[in-house]
Amino acid sequence: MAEQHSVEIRHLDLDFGAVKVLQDLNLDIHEGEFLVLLGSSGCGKSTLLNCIAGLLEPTDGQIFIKGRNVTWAEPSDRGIGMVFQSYALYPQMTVRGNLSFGLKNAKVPKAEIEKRVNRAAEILQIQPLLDRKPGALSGGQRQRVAIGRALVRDVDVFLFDEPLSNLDAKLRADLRVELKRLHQQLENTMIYVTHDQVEAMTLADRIAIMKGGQIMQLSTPDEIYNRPRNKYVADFIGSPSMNFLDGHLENHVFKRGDLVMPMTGYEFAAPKVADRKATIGIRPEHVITGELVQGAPVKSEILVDVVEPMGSDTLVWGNMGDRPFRLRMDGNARVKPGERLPIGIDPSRASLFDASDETRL
Amino acid sequence: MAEQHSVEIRHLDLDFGAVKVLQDLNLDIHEGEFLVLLGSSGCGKSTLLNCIAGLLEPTDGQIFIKGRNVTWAEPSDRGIGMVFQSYALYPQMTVRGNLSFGLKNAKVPKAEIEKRVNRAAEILQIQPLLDRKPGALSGGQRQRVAIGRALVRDVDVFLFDEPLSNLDAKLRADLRVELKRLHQQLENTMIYVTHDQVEAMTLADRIAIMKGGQIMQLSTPDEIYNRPRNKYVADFIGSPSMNFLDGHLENHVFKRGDLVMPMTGYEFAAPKVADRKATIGIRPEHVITGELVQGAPVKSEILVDVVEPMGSDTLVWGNMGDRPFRLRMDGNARVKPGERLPIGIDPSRASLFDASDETRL
Amino acid sequence: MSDIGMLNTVKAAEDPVRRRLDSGPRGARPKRALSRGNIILYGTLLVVSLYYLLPLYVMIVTSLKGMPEIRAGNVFAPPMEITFQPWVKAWAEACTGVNCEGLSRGFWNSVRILIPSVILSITIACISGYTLSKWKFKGSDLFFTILIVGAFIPYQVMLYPIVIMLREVGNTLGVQLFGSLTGLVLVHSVFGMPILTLLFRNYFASIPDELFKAARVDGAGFWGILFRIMLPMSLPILVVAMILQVTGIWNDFLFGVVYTRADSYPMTVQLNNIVNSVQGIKEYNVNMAATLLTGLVPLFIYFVSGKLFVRGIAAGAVKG
Amino acid sequence: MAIADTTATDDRVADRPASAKKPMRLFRNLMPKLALTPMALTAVVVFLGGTIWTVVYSFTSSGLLPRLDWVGLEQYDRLWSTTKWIVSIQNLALYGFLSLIFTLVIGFTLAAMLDRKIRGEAVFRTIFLYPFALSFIVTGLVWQWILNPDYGVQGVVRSLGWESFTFNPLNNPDIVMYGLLIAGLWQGTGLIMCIMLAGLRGIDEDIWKATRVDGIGTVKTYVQVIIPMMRPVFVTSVVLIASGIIKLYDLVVAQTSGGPGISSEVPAKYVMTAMFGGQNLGQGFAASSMMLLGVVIILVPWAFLEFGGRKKRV
Amino acid sequence: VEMEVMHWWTSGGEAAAVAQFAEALNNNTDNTWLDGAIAGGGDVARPVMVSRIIGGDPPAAFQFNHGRQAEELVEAGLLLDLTDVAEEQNWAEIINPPSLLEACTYDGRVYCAPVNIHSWQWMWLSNAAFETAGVEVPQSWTEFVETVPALEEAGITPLAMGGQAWQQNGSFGVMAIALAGEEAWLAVNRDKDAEVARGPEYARVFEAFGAARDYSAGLQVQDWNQATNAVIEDTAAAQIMGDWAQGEFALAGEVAGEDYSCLPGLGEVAVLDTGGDAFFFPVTGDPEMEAAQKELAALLLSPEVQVAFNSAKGSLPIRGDVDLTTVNECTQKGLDLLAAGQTLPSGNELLSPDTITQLNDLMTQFWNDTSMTPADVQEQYAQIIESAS
Ligand SMILES: Nc1ncnc2c1ncn2[C@@H]1O[C@H](COP(=O)(O)OP(=O)(O)OP(=O)(O)O)[C@@H](O)[C@H]1O
Ligand SMILES: Nc1ncnc2c1ncn2[C@@H]1O[C@H](COP(=O)(O)OP(=O)(O)OP(=O)(O)O)[C@@H](O)[C@H]1O
Ligand SMILES: [Mg+2]
Ligand SMILES: [Mg+2]
Repeated sequence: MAEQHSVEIRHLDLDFGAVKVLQDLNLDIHEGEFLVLLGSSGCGKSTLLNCIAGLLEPTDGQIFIKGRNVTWAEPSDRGIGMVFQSYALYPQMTVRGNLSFGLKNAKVPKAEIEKRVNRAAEILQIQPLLDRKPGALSGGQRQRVAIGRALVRDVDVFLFDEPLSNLDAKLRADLRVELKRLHQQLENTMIYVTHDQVEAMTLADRIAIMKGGQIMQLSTPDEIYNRPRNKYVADFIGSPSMNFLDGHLENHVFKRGDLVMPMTGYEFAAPKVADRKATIGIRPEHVITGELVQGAPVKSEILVDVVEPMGSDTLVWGNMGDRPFRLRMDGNARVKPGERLPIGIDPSRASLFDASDETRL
Repeated sequence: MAEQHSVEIRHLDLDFGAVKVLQDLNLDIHEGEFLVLLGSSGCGKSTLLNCIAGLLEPTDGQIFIKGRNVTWAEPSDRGIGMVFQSYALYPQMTVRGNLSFGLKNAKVPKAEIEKRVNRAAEILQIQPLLDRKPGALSGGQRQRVAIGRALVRDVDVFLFDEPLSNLDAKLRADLRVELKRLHQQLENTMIYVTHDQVEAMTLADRIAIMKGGQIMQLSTPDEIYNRPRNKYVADFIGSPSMNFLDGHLENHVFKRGDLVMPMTGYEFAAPKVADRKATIGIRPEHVITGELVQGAPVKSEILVDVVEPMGSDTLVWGNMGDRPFRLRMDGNARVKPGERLPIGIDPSRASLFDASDETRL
Repeated sequence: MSDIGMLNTVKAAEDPVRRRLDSGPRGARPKRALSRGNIILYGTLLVVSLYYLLPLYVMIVTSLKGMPEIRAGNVFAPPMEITFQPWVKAWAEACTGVNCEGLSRGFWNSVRILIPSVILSITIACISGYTLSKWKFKGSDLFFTILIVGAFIPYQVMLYPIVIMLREVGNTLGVQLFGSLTGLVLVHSVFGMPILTLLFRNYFASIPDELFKAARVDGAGFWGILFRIMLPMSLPILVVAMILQVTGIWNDFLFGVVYTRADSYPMTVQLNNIVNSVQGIKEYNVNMAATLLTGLVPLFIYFVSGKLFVRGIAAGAVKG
Repeated sequence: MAIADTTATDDRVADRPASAKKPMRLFRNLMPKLALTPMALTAVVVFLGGTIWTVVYSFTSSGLLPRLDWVGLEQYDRLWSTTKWIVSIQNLALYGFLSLIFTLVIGFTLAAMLDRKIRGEAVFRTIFLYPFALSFIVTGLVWQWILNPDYGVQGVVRSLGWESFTFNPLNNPDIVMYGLLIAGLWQGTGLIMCIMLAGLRGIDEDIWKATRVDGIGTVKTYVQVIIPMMRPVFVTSVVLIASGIIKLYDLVVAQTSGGPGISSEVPAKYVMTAMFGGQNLGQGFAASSMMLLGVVIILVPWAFLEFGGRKKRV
Repeated sequence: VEMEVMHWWTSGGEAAAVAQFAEALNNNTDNTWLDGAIAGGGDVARPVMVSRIIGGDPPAAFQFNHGRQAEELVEAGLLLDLTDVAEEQNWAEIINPPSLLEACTYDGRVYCAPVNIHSWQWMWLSNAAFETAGVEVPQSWTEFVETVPALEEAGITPLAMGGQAWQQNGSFGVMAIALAGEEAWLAVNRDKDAEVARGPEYARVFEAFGAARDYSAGLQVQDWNQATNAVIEDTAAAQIMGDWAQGEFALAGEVAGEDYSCLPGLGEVAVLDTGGDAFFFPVTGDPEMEAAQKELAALLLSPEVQVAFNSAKGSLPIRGDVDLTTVNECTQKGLDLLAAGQTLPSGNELLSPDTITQLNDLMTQFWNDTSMTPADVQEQYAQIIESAS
């Protein structure tokens, strides 16, 4: 284990009374990594983050930051900074006050405080705002101040709890990029909680998908998108979500009624997979349409139900037989509800899951 | 003009004290149309909707619904139904109670109420929920009940005020489609307020872009996306937003430093446009990359700053000279920050604006 | 064990030594029940509680003592010989003037005053608060401002003007307002109005406007929205209003004595008569028993509805 | 403008005849106006009318009955040259100041303690709140007795052997106001505690977390972060406390009757004594008017800020 | 008819006395007595009564003190004219002293029915207390002052005084008559002569009053009867208090002459002031009620009722022609003075309530503020007299 781990979590359990929120959770986060905790509401993301921050006490297990066991350490002694969904800025203090409050409390010398606040303000480009109060800031500016509050404290690990979910779409996109840029600049470890998969995909070095207090998959965005470990992850990632078709895997050929799909080019998890009931998953954006259908390995057609033109591309909601089927087409595509649309599928970009335990085959 | 107008708004003014929120606003909405009011926060969308509903009294002007002057009519007499952002379900009543409240108020006979509630429940597939209270419903179910409340009243016009903005991304996408399907089924007039452009683009027959209490453009989504009437609209629609480059239009050729762009194929608003300072706008998704750059009418390159892989596609944030420049690439594109990326531009898909009054040329 | 934390997670169940942990702190930090912070916290609370409970204790203890014992000992000593005589006397025997019926005479009067007063004052305040929050019109806030300033006027100052108003209004309408229960109920409603209206107004303001708008679209009118939508959601604030009014009206002496006749004096007048009638040495035990008896109704309501009270306050008072 | 025109509509911008007429302003939304009548009447007739009536009669020499024989400022002259009035004002100022401060401090401290997720919160809350259910008459009586030098605290401490112990506020003109304060606080802090508790419950949990991450101690967090955030709660509390202070009367009557001497007189009692003891309504009204003036000076700017500022119409 | 009668007689002896009225009314007429007692004295009860009258819902009868308190009500025509009853019953003859009827008469018409005489001019002494101190029971204020050191020696509070203002002002009035003399007192109280108030006679009174303040330092009670109780229990030696105090001694089973002694006029100037209570009858406009009111007025002055009432209350009857059934030593002293015409009008009759309130305040202030010298208070006193109407 040559590589330094920034945060290590060992066998973490956390109960709220009878409710087990985290269950034997293990997680290693690399130095300088941007890790996103992604999961649906209530899956325990915030709880985990609060445990790392020391704001919640685990029922069992240990937490290490930079190799130091901080399980019992105070939040302020852990070398972490946290940015909250509501930002939790101190409303009656100026931005400068917000930034320096923690430092003053730690009895850092005046000059040093000054220096650090200015540096943080410079990095975040909020120098002109230093004497305003949070009430007079826009959402994005507040968010920067909240980050600044962690920044001045020179922490090893940044923790973010859905810092963008209160903002409107446009601002969210801008701030996402800013965060990413900040990470490139600071090279700190960042742990970021969200339930927005676009954020997860764009920001993360690695994504941890959580469900029911456990981690379902911990991989790069690419891997998670292209090779989801199980049907839950596959369904969770991607918008509109993956199309699933139930069928049979026989001799590495997926069959469902008329649809026969030899899985050539598909990377099976094990070299030889036995025959069984299986589910195939096809991402809407991987469906082949238009002229390219001719050359597609597998062909089928769907009955169009709803068409959503989105400018840059068009979403088509239809049915393949009795199953709903979504696909994403070019923004210029002209499709009408009620139309029969020929499509093509490339098995090498599909995902195959066991029908019973739903793991990837 | 033979077509019947469902809602007509004439010279509508509305002031809150000194603040003029709506100014001489005119709007005709066709029978059965799905009209989306789109605009940034505070531009007066909700105010306009509330005026149509009769929940706010205009300072001046008139409102017609189905040809009847309803400017001073009670909300319940206007033949409108409204769905609110927070759904505003009556928390102490069951779903059935919520649905029948309006009918009871209108003294509709018991049997008739029963019939209509059941029909609405069927359309919206909420029969099993009829005896629950709103507190025991999920976000999506609540939304359906809220729609049902308008549905039972057999109204001519449905008004929606950001009905999806409280939901998470996944649910939002699903309900959007459901709404669209509902509109296809009911063929009522629907007026829908949002500040989410994806919703606007996917749902609308026509979009009205508002700014500062006035309507900037009222057109089909396609038109708005491809031929924005001015720079505000162009900037507002599309995510990430359009790239703008300032330069000179000389003899139908746009020039900016090294970049020389003959506007062949571009549909000018007037046959002959005089030389002037102009701004060209290029949508990130219309930038040509990869092998296709070779064949592009105009070529350039950008310095990549941040890369956001989003699964289905990849956003690249970079700089063209001193101007930030965004582009959207395929999900498989592999680009690294710091790289110089050759790009191509197709003038026929660009938009050209006057630099001073920002209208489309 | 190279890079993968994920392996840990997924395979944890199969790991034979899965509970192998590094030494060092683990799990929840051990807590001592008697930490310094806790001692200070609970210690202070207990001491402060003593201060709050002391008077109640004194009242109860004293009311159970005989007069000789009271004269001999201090107020805090527990009774050596418990007697309920003071309670009996306070309730049924204590004299004022020629009447020797104790508090019992006033109890039902108080109830008869209390119930209509509480109902009327809450009704008016509720309707006003509702109007002020959801049906504002030009000038409505001005009335409200005047009303709030009115909350600061000492009641005594308004005594005469109100007497005159009741007389004049009564004469105009041809009914007896002054000196009748109706008049008293009106007076209680008037003086309860500022605070109650404020509470209701703030509470209704915290109910989303959208709900109100939805009901209007559904064709509910002014009253329909109030009764069918708003009121069913108003339990906490109704409780607060009721508690405040019950306390205020039940404890009221001034209005009760001025605006009623001798045969309908409320209990507090009797209490005043018992407490302020001086016969030789003060009969403290009877006074205390009378005091406790009088306080019983509001105290009971407090003990029963404490939790709702905090909730209602949170909804009505805090959101300004 | 140009844009709005073209976008909106085409040809028939020529207005249609307005078939529905704009209803008259007064009769629009008639029901709310009717519903507010009782309150408006109360405000205008009773409070405003009563106030004006009082002020008018303060310029007369009304005795036992209100009479309109004008004497100009005579009543005010006399008022301000009366020691008792001056003492009353001073007492009210002292009591008001201390009561405001202590009620806020104690109320907040108790609320903060109850907010620390303690056991038995409901029990403590009830204990702190119950005195509010009792009338001032009762409060005054009980505390008069507990503070009685012979039977009460002083007597008990002395009987325990500390013979020189002296705690006899109700008979010592210098500290009698503190004796009243003890009882007043006992009665009134519970409600404020409740309000503060409700306010604390409304503070964003994340703020607490943020201060913990910043390493700020509990007390410091309360003082520097939480309290400034609770401004509206404090405003409500101050209004409630202040309205109680100005009306301070029953407690004084029950506990000290203004004594010893005139050392615990308060303005409301001055008013009552002048009106009904001295049968000099004019004097009483003059004193009331001064009290009202004080209230108005403090209150009106606040009221306008609080309620007049953000106007909204339906 | 049911007659609501309002009064503030709620203590033991008072209530028993009122019961005599009630009984008489219920037994002798067709009317019934509805008792409207309000404890707490005139200050609590008066606003209620006045409000009731102003508000148009007056009681059938109400109690006020003799004197000028009801003047304005009469002027406003709110009170029933009793002149025909007075003439019929020949009140002018029977009421003694005549000043009482004068106090009820405005512009020659009679508006109230006096029911009793109360005099402030008494000092009550505990025989046992002086015995304990080893001194003779004093016979005058001067002698009393001499016994003070011995009393203090014995741990007895020489003078009991309640904390309420009216008690202090009342005691001052008593001392003023006794120590400054009738003439000076009348000059000040009747003629409002501020020069006399500033003069040497009064200076002596203030000196004595200041001394009295010191004598009473050992006892801290509020109510007058608590002070009386201290005398009854022999922890205090003396109290200056009106004759109503005697009711407390009686209630405690003490016997005049044996257990306690009394000094009218402080033993210096043997004179009684003749305050007391009177009943007023508001105009109701209801003839039936008016008849009943007049019936009650006549009844209140009838000899039997006078005897029964005053025996119970410990006050003196307002008619000279009745004998109280059992009369103790002190009451007899009073009756003698009355018969001898040694009377003065009471302060209530001479001074307006407004002035009395001011004096109450001044005296209580002086009494409780030891830094105030007799000279200070004398000057302020003179100023109040100067501005009195
Ligand atoms: N203080 C608490 N007491 C009891 N249960 C709690 C508490 N806090 C959280 N929970 C429960 O723990 C679970 C996980 O909560 P958590 O806040 O970690 O979810 P989350 O993943 O952050 O969800 P979201 O995306 O909505 O923020 C939820 O089911 C929640 O109900
Ligand atoms: N009651 C009111 N009094 C004064 N100004 C108001 C009131 N309601 C709205 N406004 C102002 O009117 C403008 C338009 O408000 P409106 O609610 O219509 O915006 P919106 O477009 O719906 O915004 P959002 O997307 O945030 O809902 C805003 O500037 C707002 O501040
Ligand atoms: Mg969370
Ligand atoms: Mg809006």
